[in-house]
Amino acid sequence: MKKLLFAALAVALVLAGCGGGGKSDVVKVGWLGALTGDQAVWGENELNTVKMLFEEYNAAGGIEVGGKKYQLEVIGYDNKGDPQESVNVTKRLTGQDKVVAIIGPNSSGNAIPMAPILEKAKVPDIATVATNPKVTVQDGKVKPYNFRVCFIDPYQGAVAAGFAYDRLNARTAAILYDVGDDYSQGLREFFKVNFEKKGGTIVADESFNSGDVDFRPQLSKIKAANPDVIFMPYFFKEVALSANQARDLGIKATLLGGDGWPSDQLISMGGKAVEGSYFVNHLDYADPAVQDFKTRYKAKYGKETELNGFLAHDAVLLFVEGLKKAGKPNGEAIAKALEGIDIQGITGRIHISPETHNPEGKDAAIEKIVNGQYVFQEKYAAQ
Amino acid sequence: MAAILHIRDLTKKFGGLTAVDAVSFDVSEGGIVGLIGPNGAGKTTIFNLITGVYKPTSGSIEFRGKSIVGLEPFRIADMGVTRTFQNIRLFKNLSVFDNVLTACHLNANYSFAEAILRLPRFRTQEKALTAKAEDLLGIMGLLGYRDLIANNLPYGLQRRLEIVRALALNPSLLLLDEPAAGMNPDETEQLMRLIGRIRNDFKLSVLVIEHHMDLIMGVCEHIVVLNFGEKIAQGTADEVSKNPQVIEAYLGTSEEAADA
Amino acid sequence: MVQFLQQLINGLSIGSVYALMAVGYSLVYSIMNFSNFAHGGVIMLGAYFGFFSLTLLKLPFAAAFLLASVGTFFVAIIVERVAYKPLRERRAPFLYFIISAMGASILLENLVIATIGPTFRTYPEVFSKALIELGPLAVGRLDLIIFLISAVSLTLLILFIDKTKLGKAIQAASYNVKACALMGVNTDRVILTVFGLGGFLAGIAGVFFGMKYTVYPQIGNITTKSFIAAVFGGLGSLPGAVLGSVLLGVIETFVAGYLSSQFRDLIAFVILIAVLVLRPTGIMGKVTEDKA
Amino acid sequence: MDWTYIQGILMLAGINMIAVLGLSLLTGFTGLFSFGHAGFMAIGAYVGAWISASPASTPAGLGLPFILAIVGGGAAAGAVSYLIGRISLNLKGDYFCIATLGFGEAIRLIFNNVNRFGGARGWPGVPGKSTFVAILVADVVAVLFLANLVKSRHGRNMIAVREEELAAQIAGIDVFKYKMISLIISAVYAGVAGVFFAHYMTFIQPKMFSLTKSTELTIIVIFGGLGSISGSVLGALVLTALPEVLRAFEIWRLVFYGAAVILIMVSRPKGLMGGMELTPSGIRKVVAERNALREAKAKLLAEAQSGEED
Repeated sequence: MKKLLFAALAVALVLAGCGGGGKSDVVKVGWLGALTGDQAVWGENELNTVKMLFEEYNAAGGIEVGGKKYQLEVIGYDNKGDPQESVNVTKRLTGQDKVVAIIGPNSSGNAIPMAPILEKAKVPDIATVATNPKVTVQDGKVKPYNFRVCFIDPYQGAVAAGFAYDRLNARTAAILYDVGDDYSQGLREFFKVNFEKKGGTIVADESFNSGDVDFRPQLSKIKAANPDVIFMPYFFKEVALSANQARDLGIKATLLGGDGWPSDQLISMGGKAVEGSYFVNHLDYADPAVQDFKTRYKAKYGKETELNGFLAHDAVLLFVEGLKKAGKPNGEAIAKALEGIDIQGITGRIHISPETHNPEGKDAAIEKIVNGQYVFQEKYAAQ
Repeated sequence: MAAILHIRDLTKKFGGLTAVDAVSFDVSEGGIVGLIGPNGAGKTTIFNLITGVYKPTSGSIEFRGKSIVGLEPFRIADMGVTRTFQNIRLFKNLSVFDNVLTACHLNANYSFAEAILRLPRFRTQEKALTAKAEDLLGIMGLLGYRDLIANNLPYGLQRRLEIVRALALNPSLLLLDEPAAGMNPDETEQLMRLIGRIRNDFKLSVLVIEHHMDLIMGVCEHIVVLNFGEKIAQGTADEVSKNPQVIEAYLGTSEEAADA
Repeated sequence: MVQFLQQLINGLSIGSVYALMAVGYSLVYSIMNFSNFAHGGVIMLGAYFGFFSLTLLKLPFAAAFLLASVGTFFVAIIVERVAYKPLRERRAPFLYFIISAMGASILLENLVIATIGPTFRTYPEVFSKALIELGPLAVGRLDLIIFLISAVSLTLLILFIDKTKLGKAIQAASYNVKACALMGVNTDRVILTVFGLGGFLAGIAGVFFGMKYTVYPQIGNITTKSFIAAVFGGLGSLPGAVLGSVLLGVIETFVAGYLSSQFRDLIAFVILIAVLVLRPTGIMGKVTEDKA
Repeated sequence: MDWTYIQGILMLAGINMIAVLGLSLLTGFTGLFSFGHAGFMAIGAYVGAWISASPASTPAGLGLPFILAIVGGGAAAGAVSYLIGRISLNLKGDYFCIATLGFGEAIRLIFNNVNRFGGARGWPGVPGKSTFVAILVADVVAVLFLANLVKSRHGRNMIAVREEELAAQIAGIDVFKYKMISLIISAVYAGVAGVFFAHYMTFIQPKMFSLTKSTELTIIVIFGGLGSISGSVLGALVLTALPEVLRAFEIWRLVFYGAAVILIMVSRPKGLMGGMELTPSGIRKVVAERNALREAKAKLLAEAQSGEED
């Protein structure tokens, strides 16, 4: 039994090792993200996007780098949304598959532990929606091989707080957040700080645990505090459930959220409960710049792209630009080249700051849900 | 002779049921005492009370003049009271040798650190333990089964192994709960002789529960008879067998047994 | 006062969901003396069965409800046959049952992810979501219906166990499976019945859960709570499971509502452990003194 | 084959192995079943990170040497396990399980709420001190310690508790004490594994130490075989590598994993090693047991035949 297992293990590892042959005119790019687990929808969407764009580049003859045409190949692995698996996958991509760059993952917890491996292997990573500041900067020092195309939590929190205070004229706010989720805790913290700085009051600060489905105890407490807005910095399933339950309890306050909201399912599940709510987004869905990508994606995969697809799209754009600028398919050169790049992505202008590796000054879009549609309100930049 | 075990007014109630009702008796130093009575008379309960498995509702149990009521079973065992079980409780997945070796642990006192670093005291004491375990197995005629997993041992030998395991603790009082259950007359006879020999060789006292009257009559110097939790008689084999209450209790049960 | 009553309603409504799940655990525990962690997976399948009966087959609610319960009835029996029966025959210790149950739970959850997909699905609106408002208090209609159907099915279950011959065999087996086998009770059939019943209840729980909170492959995880509730009430006791669930629901709600939502589960666990220290077999668990 | 990748998997397996060996003492040798050992790993990971992280980083640490982190992380987990044990070791079977489950979840909840340690957002910037050699040394020490413990009167007493609690009591074994010692040692192992894990990942988050992690450890112990140290070692290696091998199956891999767990339980319920040790003395023991069984059968058969002849 044991021998058999070992043999199987050895064979499988060897087979896996022989997988990628070394064709010289192909640039291999890694992707990692969740293909299983509750984040799988987004992972799949990102990987599909990268695949589609690479196919398009290749069909057009490839990318010219340093006077030579290269084809692009993506090697995508599932990390189950688990940091430990992200480490495994990163080691596999950099060590075994010898990719020149990695795109993803879609969560900060999965992106942060990749840093030492990337540094050792000298392979840059472009995160899609990892919004924790510590993905690219730790203790005031920028991590040389970590980049991203999205804005960060402090910014998003400041946008939400500023919008609530200045545009919605909210003076009291309640927060409901997922205490077990890093993204949710981050947004809650920065919303709270910024809203109070503006002069507003947080009248209730309640939490739930990842996996909870009933929020009425917390909402009843929030109802008693009677806030102008309720900030809900978590993902759409919980948003829909908590919004429904809030309305059931007779809470009339305006709901406000972050980039965990946008999804078709929010509308179908949330229905009337999320009507009139606002959320901070990375882009305006109605923006003419994104329509072409939306159509191409739908034509290829038969379904709408999620939010992650747009950011994966821009991550690919950024990578291709970096590759061209580097002049050779080499991780170290690409990392150098990415610093300071300034391109127009479909989610906005992406200017990678050499100090933070973040797309500095990227506007956030505020959307409102009206008649079951996302209606763009304004580009809002926090001061 | 002085009493090694001194029981007075021992009572145990389970909810509304009185399993043992104000029972008193002694086991004399070096004596073999039989505890008999129909099913449900409270015999095993008394064993459980003596060994600390149950806490008595009231009454006293003194071992060598010291109360052992309320002590945990392992402390009572440590003091020198040990037992076997009616439904055998061996360390089933361990070998015959390991069963005995485990129970020998009171003969060693090396510490955790000494064990983990394999220090000299560990080595010498372990050697001594092995020797003792093999000795005991030899005396009881089980050495031939040294490496057999206890569960694979024939039933009669399992009972014998349980006795060996008890002896490994160097007890001064041994409680045997139906040691002859499931044995044929031949084996019972062997066991009878064995119990006598153990008493003499190991210099201990024995309290034995048994249904086999041959065994009881043959080996016990003193007999205590229980019925419905109460002591109804005590004395020598002769005295007890002539006691009308005892005869009635036994006849009664045999009728009930026939009904069932 | 209003908030107190509203929180009490919230707690009871959460508790009644736990109860439907916990009873299935307790039922199996009473016979097999192990915690059937695959129960969560069966509940999850029940939610999916109900969902597809309503959306794909377009069945009326009652039929969908029945189909889901019958479906999980068979799933539970299959799980028993595949994952537990061989262990039973080998008289494996309870650890093995639990591990096998975990395997089944991992298998069921990921099978659904692989075949149906990881996305959440919303039940079509069967009952109007309108609220029953008692002054400032709000009671969900769905909550009320769930509460009533749970009460009816639990009563039927208790009647079944008390009044029928098979039920009595189950009761007897819950005291001593071996003795029952010796006395000619077909324990295999009793065990199958218990799993089937547990599965049937899982179907009911799954459909209600789905209606209330949507359907997704990780529903099974929430059953950790109902497992705790079952332990709280005393494993193996059906009324205990119900009581434990309601208490857990109410305690959680009040802790979140009045003390701290951040530490809600922590405080709930502390209370659980305190109960276990004071009553080592839960509130209504069968107390057995280890017989020598 | 690339060494960094394989080394990474081996390091993870080595870290898991430490925790699994500890749990093996508790579950495999003492017969107690825990759902909370990820909690002890979390304590080890956080205390270890706190001891070794630089005072200049956020969250700030003490900047002490790695070896102190290992000692501190292990000791902290052991100390907490003592408190848990005092409360819950008297509970039986599933009730003890649920108490450990509650404890494991409680630890995670606490770390989620402690902002000093980064809360749910985690603790980045833990120094990457878990080298391959360090893990290898720790594994060797862990195995030797456990093997020597198990083959001593203390280890035998624990096994006796697993086999038959009441009989162990009657044999003069302080059951509670040995359960407690077993729990503490297993928690120290888990704590040390947590320290290595934190310094391997360089980033820790409370959700890494979930119930799933606890059950994974238990599954490895059972897969390897209760009461076998070699089984735990092999189990940790095989089951840590298995998901990587199954990576090719993508979404189906956890389905296979679940099916494999059931299959192992059903077809080989004693696990990979079934209480056997892969050492010369372990093999000799098994051979001796087999021979003894054969001899005993022969003896009984002979007796039965001679009985018939009479």
